[in-house]
Amino acid sequence: MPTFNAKVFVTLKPSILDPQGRTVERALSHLDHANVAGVRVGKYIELTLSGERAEVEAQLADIVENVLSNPVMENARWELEEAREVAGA
Amino acid sequence: MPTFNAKVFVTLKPSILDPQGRTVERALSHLDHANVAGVRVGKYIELTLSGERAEVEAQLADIVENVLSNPVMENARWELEEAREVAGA
Amino acid sequence: MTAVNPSLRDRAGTFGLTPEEYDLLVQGIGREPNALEAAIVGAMWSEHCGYKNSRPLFRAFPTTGPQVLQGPGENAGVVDIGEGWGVAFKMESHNHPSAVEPVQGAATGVGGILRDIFAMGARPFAVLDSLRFGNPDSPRTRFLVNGVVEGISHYGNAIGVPTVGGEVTFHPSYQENPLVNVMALGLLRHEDLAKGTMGAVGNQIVYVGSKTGRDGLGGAVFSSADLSAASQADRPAVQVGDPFMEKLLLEATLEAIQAGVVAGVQDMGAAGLVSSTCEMAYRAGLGITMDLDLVPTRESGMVPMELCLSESQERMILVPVPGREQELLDLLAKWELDVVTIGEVEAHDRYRLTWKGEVVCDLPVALLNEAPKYTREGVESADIRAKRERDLSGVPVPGDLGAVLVDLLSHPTIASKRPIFERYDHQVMTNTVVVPGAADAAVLRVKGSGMGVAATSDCNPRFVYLDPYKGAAAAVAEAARNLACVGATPLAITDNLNFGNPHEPGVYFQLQQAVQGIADACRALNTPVTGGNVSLYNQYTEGDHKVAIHPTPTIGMVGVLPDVTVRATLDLKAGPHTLYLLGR
Amino acid sequence: MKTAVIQFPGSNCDADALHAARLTLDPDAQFVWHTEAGLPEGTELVFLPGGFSYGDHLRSGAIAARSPIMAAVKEHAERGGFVLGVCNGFQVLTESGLLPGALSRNRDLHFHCAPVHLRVENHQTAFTGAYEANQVLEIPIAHGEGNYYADPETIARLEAEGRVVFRYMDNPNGSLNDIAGIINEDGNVLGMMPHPERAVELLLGSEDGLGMFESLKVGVVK
Ligand SMILES: Nc1ncnc2c1ncn2[C@@H]1O[C@H](COP(=O)(O)OP(=O)(O)O)[C@@H](O)[C@H]1O
Repeated sequence: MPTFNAKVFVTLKPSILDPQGRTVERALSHLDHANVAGVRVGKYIELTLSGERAEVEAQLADIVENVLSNPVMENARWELEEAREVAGA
Repeated sequence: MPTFNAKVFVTLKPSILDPQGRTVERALSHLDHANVAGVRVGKYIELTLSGERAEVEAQLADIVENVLSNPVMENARWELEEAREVAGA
Repeated sequence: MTAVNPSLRDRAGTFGLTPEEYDLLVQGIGREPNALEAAIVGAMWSEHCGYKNSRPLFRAFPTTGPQVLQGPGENAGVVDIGEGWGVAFKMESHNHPSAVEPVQGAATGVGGILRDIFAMGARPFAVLDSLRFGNPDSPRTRFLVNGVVEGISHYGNAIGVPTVGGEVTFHPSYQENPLVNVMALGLLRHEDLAKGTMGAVGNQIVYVGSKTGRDGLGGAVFSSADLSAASQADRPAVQVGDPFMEKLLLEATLEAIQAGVVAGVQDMGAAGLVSSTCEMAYRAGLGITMDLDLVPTRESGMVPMELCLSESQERMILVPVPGREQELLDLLAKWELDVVTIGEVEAHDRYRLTWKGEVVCDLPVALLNEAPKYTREGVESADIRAKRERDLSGVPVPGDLGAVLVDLLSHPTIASKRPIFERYDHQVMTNTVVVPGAADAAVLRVKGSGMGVAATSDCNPRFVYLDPYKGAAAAVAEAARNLACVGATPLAITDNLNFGNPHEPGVYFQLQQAVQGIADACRALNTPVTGGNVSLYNQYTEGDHKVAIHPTPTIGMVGVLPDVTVRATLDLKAGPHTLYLLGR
Repeated sequence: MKTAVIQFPGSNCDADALHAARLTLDPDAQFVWHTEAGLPEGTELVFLPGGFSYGDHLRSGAIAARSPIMAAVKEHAERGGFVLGVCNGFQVLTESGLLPGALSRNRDLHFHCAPVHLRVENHQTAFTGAYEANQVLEIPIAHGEGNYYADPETIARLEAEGRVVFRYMDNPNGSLNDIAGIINEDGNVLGMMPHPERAVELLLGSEDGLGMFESLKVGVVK
């Protein structure tokens, strides 16, 4: 059965205040990085799934939507890529 | 002066325990997603920087290494892309 | 046996042994050790596990009294508070890890001390943190304070044990070397008191908790030849804690102890699997054999050195009561923990480990546990003596004393610690009767009785620096006063001795004097020492040489209130009041 | 009032909730483990306690909301049974859709443990009947993610329908409209960040949480 590597990106919706991003931005400006703006901190999740591509895609969409992110305040997108046969890790 | 969008990915080093990833993985397997493995939860940070490309690249490398991640336990990589003139976001 | 390596003596230092200690080892076993054995001995004879510089001094401590249910030598001390209740308590440092990675360093400090408490069969019910940082204005200090507080808050809040007190002081001597001392208290019924022993011949040895990874092996102690191929970069010097896992481990361990199926229990702390099982075997006066292939691992390709010395968090060793092994395994499995029987207690005196069918370690249990002891010559630094003896009568009294007072009150060491203690859940478990800020000691009720338990941690390092004997005695006295001021009777202390390099005569002098000061004060106040922790080699660079931190013997003291409703706090109540000054 | 306190593996106010429930509502209140498929026969109140249900990895309450017992809690709520979610319990309720909105990290990113003042905005619910209109209570908070968010329409609806039950007098976390606690449309599911179970004994500083339990008790007898 093939194995897929998934990368999931979860970000706060643009209309929602991101206190973490703001804190980083403020810290950076104290450190003479005043040219940095628009810092937003989100989540980056890696996982592997085994199964047929179509099923795995449906499953991942479900996991991302229902577990890994909260649609009330977050957006999420994902990328899926088949793992090379010789898993080199 | 040009503006650049940067995306930064911070992940725990492979041999560091990732309690978040472990818990999410266990929860997924309880939710009938037993084919999911290797869950690792990291950070995904977006920011914009204005300046000349070479300077911005050096600056970003410094910020990523010294502010956005702790090299003792995390790996980080980044992508930089010039923002289109008409910032449409 | 694996091949003998004659050149090991030349690199004894990489195992934490001096060439002379290496010779002692060879003499003790009548042959050359292999690299694994040398590393195991090095870990067991380290200051942290073997107390080779400090133990001889400890003879001065009073350790007994009718209130002492368990004195030094176990995972934590235990005092009797009456009505069948006991309080287990201990303090431990996580200074070096916190300097490298403040959040995880401090968090795993909390995790470690909590395991010591529930390994005694006690339910942890309070944490106190005693913190020292450098110059309050430096960005590094701000980074460390924020990270350390974050780490303690993260771990303590999540596992649900209230952080009810502590102290925070700032002084430049801690600039490179912050101190993070964490004290924990637990409550137990006398009959549930558990011990770190292997029990009797035939007992099984059960590993429970998280899997073992390569955590805590990144320090400079080993040469890379002894570790597996994982690159140095991937071998983390930091350990990451998981309070969620610890909560499961806590509940599982207490349930097992209360079910009466545990003959012995100990947490895997510094030097991991080796120190816990070595100490348990020593207390039983027996030998053990364990199969390293059975240790649950988080990564592939781990070698014996890593399996033995990894400091992965949230792991324990349990020894089932004979005949009730299955009951214990079933009970632990319910909590979804990794549970494996990895060895057995045997009728000999050896510490034996096998790997891939071969014996890879075969050492006498006693030799591992009886580190060489060093008594050194302490000499007071002339410089410090001059400071102490300086004639202060010529120092002019400032004109505007009001301004001086404001200056003093605004120093971060003296100013309110509210921004820190509000980040700790100090009320979870609904026992906290006197909260941080309301007095200089915390008071917790004991549900199911009318009693209260009070706790405080204290030390004024400037005072200890100028006069280590009086300063350390004063720390004990301050702790006792803080307890008395909430209405508690002091019962016993735990200490955390944070000093510089003991090879320096000036530092050794401080250590010696401070221990004597603590001992004498404890005798006078009838508060025996039931446990403690030593952190040496805390120093900073000044010019081209190393200077010790201010000597910091932190005292943690526990007391009892027979009736928790009769207590005092420091706020002025609705007046009018008359104020009295007591003492000389 | 027959009370079930739900225990997730990382719950840590579970014992506190049970202690308070036994003191005020039901001497026989029981724990129910998260893997159970059903609630004990005759359960009238489900108490979702505070804590870090699954280490609060990912998002507070996210994983707990998908555990087996939550299906039973939802059914209980649909039948009109009472559900009280405190702190992490509130987060579980929003994550499981029993209450609208979401709770995100405190505005200053820090955990806060302190007594706060709340105003009772609606004293005509089953949970607040024992309070006076606009009564001010002192009840402790202890959370790092209590910053209530919902889209503007939802907020407007909550306000218009009197479903904002408690409001902070001095907002500690950045919650929209200073919201500290809300109730569902049917008035049987309430979520709040402050901890009423920590305020039922004077010995611990405040008894102001007692009214909630008294309200529930009286409501059932009625
Ligand atoms: N790190 C800390 N963690 C928790 N509580 C603390 C901490 N530091 C100080 N406190 C609390 O703040 C209050 C005042 O402490 P402190 O400023 O050390 O007073 P004092 O020096 O008079 O003993 C005490 O209740 C103490 O327990």
